[in-house]
Amino acid sequence: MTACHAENNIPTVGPAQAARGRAMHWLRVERYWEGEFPDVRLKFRPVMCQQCDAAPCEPVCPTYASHHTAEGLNAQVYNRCIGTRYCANACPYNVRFFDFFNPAWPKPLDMQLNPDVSVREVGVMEKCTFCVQRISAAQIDAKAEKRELKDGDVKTACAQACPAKALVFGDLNDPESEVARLSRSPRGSKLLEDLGTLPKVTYLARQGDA
Amino acid sequence: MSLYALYRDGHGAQRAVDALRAAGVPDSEITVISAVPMEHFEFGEMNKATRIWYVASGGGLIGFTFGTWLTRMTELAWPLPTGNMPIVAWWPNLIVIFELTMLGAIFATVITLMVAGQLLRRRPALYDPEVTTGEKILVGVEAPRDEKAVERALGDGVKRGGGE
Amino acid sequence: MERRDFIKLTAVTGTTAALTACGNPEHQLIRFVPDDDIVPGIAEWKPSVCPLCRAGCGLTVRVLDADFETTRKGQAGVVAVKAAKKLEGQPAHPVNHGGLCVRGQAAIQLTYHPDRITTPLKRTGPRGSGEFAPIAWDAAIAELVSQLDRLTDRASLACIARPRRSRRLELVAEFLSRFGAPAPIGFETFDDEVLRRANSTMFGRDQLPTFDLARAELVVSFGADFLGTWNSPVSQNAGFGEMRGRRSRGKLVQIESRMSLSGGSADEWIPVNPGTEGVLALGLAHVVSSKSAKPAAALAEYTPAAVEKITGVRAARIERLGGELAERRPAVAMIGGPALAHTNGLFHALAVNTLNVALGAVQQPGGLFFTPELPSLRAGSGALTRPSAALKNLSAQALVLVDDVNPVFGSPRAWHVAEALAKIPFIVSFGSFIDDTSVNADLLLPDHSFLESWTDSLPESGSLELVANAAPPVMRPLHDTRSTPDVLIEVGGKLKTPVALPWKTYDEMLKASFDKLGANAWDGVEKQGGFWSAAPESRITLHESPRIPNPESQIPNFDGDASAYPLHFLPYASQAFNDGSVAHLPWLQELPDPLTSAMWCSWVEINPQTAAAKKIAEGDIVEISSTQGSIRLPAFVSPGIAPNIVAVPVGQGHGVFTQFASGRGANPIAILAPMAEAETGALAWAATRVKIERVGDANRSLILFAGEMRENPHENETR
Amino acid sequence: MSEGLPPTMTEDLLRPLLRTSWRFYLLVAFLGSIVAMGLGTWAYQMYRGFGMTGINNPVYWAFYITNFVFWIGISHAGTLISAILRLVNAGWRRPVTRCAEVITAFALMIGAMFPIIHLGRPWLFFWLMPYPNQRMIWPNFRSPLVWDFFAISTYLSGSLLFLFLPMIPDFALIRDRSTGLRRKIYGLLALGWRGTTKQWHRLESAMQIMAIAIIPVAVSVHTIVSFDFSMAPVPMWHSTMFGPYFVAGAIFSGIAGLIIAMATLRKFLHLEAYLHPVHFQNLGKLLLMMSLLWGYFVFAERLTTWYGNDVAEMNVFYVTQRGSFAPLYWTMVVVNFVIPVIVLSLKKTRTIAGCVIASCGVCVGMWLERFLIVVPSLSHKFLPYSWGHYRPRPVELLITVSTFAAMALLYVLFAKFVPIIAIWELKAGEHPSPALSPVAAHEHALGETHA
Repeated sequence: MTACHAENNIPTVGPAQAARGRAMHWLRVERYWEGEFPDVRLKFRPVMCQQCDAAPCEPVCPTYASHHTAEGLNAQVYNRCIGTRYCANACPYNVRFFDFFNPAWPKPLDMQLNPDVSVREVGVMEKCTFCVQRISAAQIDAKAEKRELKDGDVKTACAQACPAKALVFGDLNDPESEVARLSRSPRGSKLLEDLGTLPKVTYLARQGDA
Repeated sequence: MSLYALYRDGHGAQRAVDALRAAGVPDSEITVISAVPMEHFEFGEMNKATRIWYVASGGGLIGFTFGTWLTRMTELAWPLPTGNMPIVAWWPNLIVIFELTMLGAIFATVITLMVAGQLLRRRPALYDPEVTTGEKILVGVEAPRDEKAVERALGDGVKRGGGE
Repeated sequence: MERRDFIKLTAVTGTTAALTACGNPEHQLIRFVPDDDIVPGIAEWKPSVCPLCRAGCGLTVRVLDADFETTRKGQAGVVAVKAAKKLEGQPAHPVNHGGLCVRGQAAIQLTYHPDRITTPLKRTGPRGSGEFAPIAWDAAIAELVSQLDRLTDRASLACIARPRRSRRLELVAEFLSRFGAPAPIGFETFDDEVLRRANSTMFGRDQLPTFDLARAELVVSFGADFLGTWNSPVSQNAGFGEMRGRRSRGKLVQIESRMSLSGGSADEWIPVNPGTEGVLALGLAHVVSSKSAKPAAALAEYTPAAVEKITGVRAARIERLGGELAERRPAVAMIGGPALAHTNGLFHALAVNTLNVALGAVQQPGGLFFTPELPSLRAGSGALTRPSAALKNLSAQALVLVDDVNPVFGSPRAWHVAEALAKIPFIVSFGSFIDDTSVNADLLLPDHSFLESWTDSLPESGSLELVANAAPPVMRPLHDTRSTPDVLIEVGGKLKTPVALPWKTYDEMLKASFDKLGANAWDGVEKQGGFWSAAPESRITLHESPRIPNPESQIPNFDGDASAYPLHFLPYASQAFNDGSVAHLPWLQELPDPLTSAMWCSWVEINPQTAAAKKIAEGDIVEISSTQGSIRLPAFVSPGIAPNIVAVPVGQGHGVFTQFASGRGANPIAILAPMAEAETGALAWAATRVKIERVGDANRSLILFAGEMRENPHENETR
Repeated sequence: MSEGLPPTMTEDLLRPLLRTSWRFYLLVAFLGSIVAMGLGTWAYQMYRGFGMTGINNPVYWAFYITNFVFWIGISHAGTLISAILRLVNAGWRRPVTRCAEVITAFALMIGAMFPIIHLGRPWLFFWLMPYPNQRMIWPNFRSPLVWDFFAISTYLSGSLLFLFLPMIPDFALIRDRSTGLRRKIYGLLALGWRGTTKQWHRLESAMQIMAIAIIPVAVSVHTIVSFDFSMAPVPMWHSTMFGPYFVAGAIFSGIAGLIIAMATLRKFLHLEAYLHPVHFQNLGKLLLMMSLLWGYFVFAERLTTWYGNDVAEMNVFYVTQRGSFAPLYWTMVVVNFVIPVIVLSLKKTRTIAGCVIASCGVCVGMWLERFLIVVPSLSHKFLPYSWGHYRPRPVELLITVSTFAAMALLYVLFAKFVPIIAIWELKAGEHPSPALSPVAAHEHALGETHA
C-alpha cells in the first residue's frame, strides 16, 4: 500500500481528514473477522480498481473523464474531471477517491513525487490505474528494443513490493501469460461477479477452500 | 387613419359588427378589441382558423432531427468506449432526442403566436386604452374604403384613430 | 489554464514534462494520446540497503533529476539534484528477493522528511525544552572534542546504539574501545536476545534462525509474528508465499493469545495461556517422540493432560496436532515475540528448539537453518553492553553518545532513563530527528540519511546464502549533515591524546573489509549493494540439550497480583511502526493497521466478553493501569484476543517526534514493570499485569479506515 | 364562481404593484441577506476546497443532491398541475395557475443550481453542455447527468414561456393604466398586445399546445432525475420503479408547496376574495390522493426488498428501518402519510389551516425521503469494509437554508411586479349572460358543485 502511495503520488490526508473518512488508499486490504473467540479466523482481501470491462463508472461520467482505453484499462482523465463524483457512486467496489483539497507535501517531501504521474488537484476523482505509467514505459522500452512486450516486463508497484508475491500482474489477452493461466484456475473467482461488471481482477481462493 | 367606436358590452359590439357586415365590410377588415376573450359572442368566433398546430408539429420534427444528428455526430466525432456500450448508444440518445423534440415544438408554437398574433409589430395599430381601463369593446375598421357607410354602421360616438 | 489542463490529462498515460516538450497540437493531446508521444522520465537505478530493521533487505533506488529548494549560506535557491524517487526490493538479494515491506517502502521519507535536522544544533534552552541554535560543523566538532578531552575517567563515556551487525557499529565500537570506554550499549526494544542465547546453547550459533518455509509442510509458530515484524519478515513472507502457492499447500499453526498478522493468515490459531508456550512445545515434542521408535524419557512428564492443565489447550487438540507433526514432514517450529518476553523466556526458546530437534527439522529441507556467518565481518554483538543493566545505571556516565536510538521512548519508565539522562553532564546525539531522547541532547550532530551516505549491514538471518550488505550513497546530501562514522574518525584524530582509527573514512573501512571476502566482493557492493554467494557449508553442531525441567516448575512470574491486576498486558510491535522508530513517517501513520484498520492513532484491543463486562464499546476511552502507572486509549473490541489479555500496539505515544508523531496515542512500554528474563536479563515485556477501566465516551481518537468488521454484519438479523 | 368577483378586482390585484410599503423593503432586505450569505458560503466552499462539506468516501452525494431532487420536485407544482387543469378546463384553476407556474420557474432555477454547487470543480460546469469547440470534445450522452441538463433546460424554457404567455394581456392592462417609466416597461413586456379576436384565439391555441407539450416534459424531467440513481448499481437505487416513484413524489411535494404559497399570498396580499377555501379543498383532495399514491409506492418498494432478501439491499433496509436512519425514516412516514391522510380525508379538518399544516409536513417529509434515498445506500454499498457515515457540515446547512430564502425572495419580487393572479383569466371566467353562452364553452364546474 505504501508502495502505491510512493509510485502514484497519493497524498496523505492527515488525521483530521482521515477521521472524516477521506483517507486515500487506491489499494486496500479488506479484512473480515469470521467466528468468535477462540474459533476466530481472519479473511484478507486486497481490493483495488477492478478495471471492469463493463465498468459502471464509465458511462455515468458526463465528460468522458472515465472511459475505456484500447488496452482495456479504465482510464481516469484527471483534467477532464469536473467532480460530479457520480463514478464513485456507481462503482460497486468503492475504489474511487476524491480530492477534497489540493494535496500538500511539506517540503522537501515533494521531492519524492514521481514525475511520471500527475498530481491531482482539488475536486477531481482518482483511482488505481494499474500503474499505467509503468505499462507505457515498458512498451516504449520494448519498442526501442524492437520486440514484443513479454510477460513479466511490467509489474505494478504493489505486485513488485508484495513480499509474499501474492499479487500477479500481466496481460490477460496473452493466453501464455501467468495471469491468464492463473485466471483460468478453478480456484479463481471475481469480486461481486454477479453484478455483471466483468472485472479483470481474479481472486484465487486458498488451496483447499475452493 | 381609421374609424372605430367603443361599446359597453358584447351585445352592442355584436350589433356594430353585424351593421358593418351589412355595410359590405368583409370580416377580415373588421377589428374587434376586448380586454377578455369573447367566445360567447358570434363575432368572437371571427378568423379562428389557424395552422399553429401544424407549425408546432413541424417544430417538433426539426427538434427530433437535430437531436438525432447531435447525439450521433458527437458520439462518432469523439468515439470513446464506456462501460461496454456501443459508441452510438440509442437507448440513452432517445432521451436527449425526446427533450429536443419537445423543445422544438414549444419554440415553434411561441414563434407562430408572435407572428400570427401580429405581436411585436412596429406600425401604430388601431387601439384605445379604454378597452382595458374602461372595460369597453372596440369595434373599428382600419383605412375604410367607404367612410360614410362605416360611420353609419358604427352608430354615434365614432372616433378617428391612428393607424394608416 | 485549459492548455495546462489538457496536457495534464496525458499524465494519466505519460509524463507531463515529456509532453510539453514534444509539443503536439493540443487537439491530439486532449482527444487521443498517441502512444509514441508518451516518454516517461529516464530513471537510474542505484543499489542501497534498508536501514529500518535487522533483516537488512537489499534495495534498488529509482533516481531521477529533481529541483531542491534550499538555503545555503543564508541565501535561498533551487538546486538541481539527482533525487531518489522510489525504493524497490533488490531482486537478486538473497534475503528479500525483490520484495519490500511497508516500512521499507516508506523509508524514503526519512530522507525527505520536513522535520529533519538540517544542520548541527547546540542546546540553548533548558534540557528537554527543545530549544536549539544552529552551529557550524567545525565549532560543533571542536565542542565534542573538548568535552571528550575534559573527561577524567575515560570509562565514563557511554554510547547507546542500535544492536545492528554492521561495520558501522564496529567502527563505533572500535572508537570506544580505543578511547577506553566500555562497549556500546546495544538498545532495541524488541531484541530477541533470549532466542540467540537458546540457539548458542543448543546449536552453537549466537544468531536468529532462518526457516526454509518454501519447502515446509507444517509450520508451528509460537507467538512469532514472522509475517509482520519478527526476525526477517520479507524473506519469511517470500517463503510463506511459496509454501502456500504449492500444489501441496503447507499448513501454518499459530500459537498465541492475541491474533497477530501471522495468526490471521494461519490455518489454525490456538490461544494459549501467556508464558506457557514452552510447556506446550514440549507437550507436542512428547506426542511426537511417543510415536517414534524410542520415546524420549526426559519428556515423560509432558503428557497432554498435564500440558492442558498449564497451557489451557485441550489435550485432544495437543494429541491431534502432535500427530500431525509426527506425520506431516518436513515440519518446523519457531518462537518469537511475546513467547520469549517472559521471566522464563529462555525455557520457552529451548523448549521449541527441543521440539525442532524432535522433529528432525534442524538443517533439513523445510526446516531450521542459520545464515552463514562471516567471521571477517562479524561485528560482535556479543561485544555490546546489555541495555537493561547499563541503562539503569546510566546516570553514572559523564558523557553519552546517542547513535539514532530512542531509549527514553523504548524502555519502561521504571528504568528511569529520562531521569538518568537529566543527570548526565553532556549528551551528544547523531540522529536525524529530534525525538524523546535527543531532545535532551546538548549537541546534535545530524547524520546523513541512509540514501545520502555509505551504508552497510550484515543480515543475521533470512538467507541461506552468505550475505553482507554495503552500498554507496544514492544521492548528494540535501542538508548540512555529516556521516557519523566519519565524524567519529575526525573527532578521534583531534583529541588531545588522539584515538587513531585504522581507517581514514567509513567507506575505506568498508572496502578494506569487503576486499577480504574476495576479489569481486567490492564490485558487488557497487553494483548490487552487497556481496553474497552460495554458503560455505556451515554445519550446525547439536550441543548437549539442557536438562528438561518438570512442567510445574515452569510458571513465569508476572508483576502485579492477579486480584488487583486481572489482565495480562501485551504490547506488540505494530505493523506500521515496529518498535516506534518510524512513527514519524506520514505514510506509515496513514497506513491502516491490517487487523484493526486504524490510522494515526493507537488503541487497546479487548475481547468482546471482557469489554462487555466493563461496559466498554468500540472507541470508548479506557484507562490501562499497571503497578507502574497508567495510559488512556480508545478501545478496539476484537474477537482475536483472549479474554484475559489486553494488547496495545507499540509505536505511538511519542512526546517529541516531528509534527506527525508528537503527542499522538500512548506508549504501552512506559507502563511496563521492570521484569527481566531470569537467565539473560533481557526485558520481559510480556510479564506485566494490568487492570482496565472505562473512563470516557468515544471521542473520535480511534480513527478507523474500515466501516465494518464482518462481511455480513446482519446475517443473524431477523427480518 | 361561488361568490361573484368584487367590482374592485382589478384595483385589488394591481395594488401590490402600484403601492409599496416599508414592510416590503424590510422583507426583501431580510431574505436578500440570507441569500447573499448562501452565495458567500458557496464562494467560501469553492475557495477552501470541497472538503468543507461533510461529503466523504463513500458518501459522495448528500445534502446538495437531496436539495436538487427536492427543488426539482417542488417545481412540479406549477406547470404540470396548471397544464392539466387547463386541459380539463377546470374553472377553479383560474386564480391558481399563475402562482403555481411561478413556483415551477423559480424552483427549477434553484434546483438546477445544485448540481453545479455540488461539483468538485464548479467553474468547469459548462463541460456538461454540447458546445461546439475547436477540439471537437463533446459530453457523454450516456450519462444521466447530461440527460438532466437537457431535460431541465427544456422544462425551464418551456415553463418560462408557459408562464409568460398568459401574462401578456395583463401587461397590456397595466400598460394602459400606468404612466411614465412603468408604462414604458410594461409596454415592452406587453409586446404590443391589443386584444383583437385573432390574438385571443392564437393565445388560446398556443396555451393548449404548450399544455400538451409541457406535461410529458415535466414527467420526463423527474423520471430522468430518478435515473441519476437507478442507473447506478447501488443497493436500493437500481430499481425500475424509481421513475414513477419520483414523479409521484414530485407532484406530491409540488402540490404541498403550492398550497403553502397560495395560503401565504392570500394572507399577505389580502386575496381572500379570489382564493377561496374551495381552491384549497380541491388542492387538498389532490394532495390526499398523492399521499396515498406515495404510500403505495413506498410499500411496494419496501416489500419487494424485504421479500427478495438480497444481502446488499437488506443491509440498507436494516439501517433505514432499524438502524441509525430509523428516526428520520419513521418521521418521514408520519409526516408524508399518516398526518396528511388523516387531516385531508376528514372534511372537518380539510380547511385552509389543515391543508397548510399537512403541506408543511409533506415538504419536510419529502425532503427526508430524498435524503434517505441518497445517503443510506451510498454509505452501505456492497463491501462492508468500505462502509461509511455522513454528517452535514455548516456550509451545507447554510446553503440549504439560503435556497429557501431565495425561493421566498424571488416569489416576493415577482408578486411585486406582476399580478399574481391572472386578471383577464379571472374576468373571462365569469359569464356575462349565461343565456348566450354556447354549451360547448360550459366549464366543468369542478369545485363549485362539490364545495
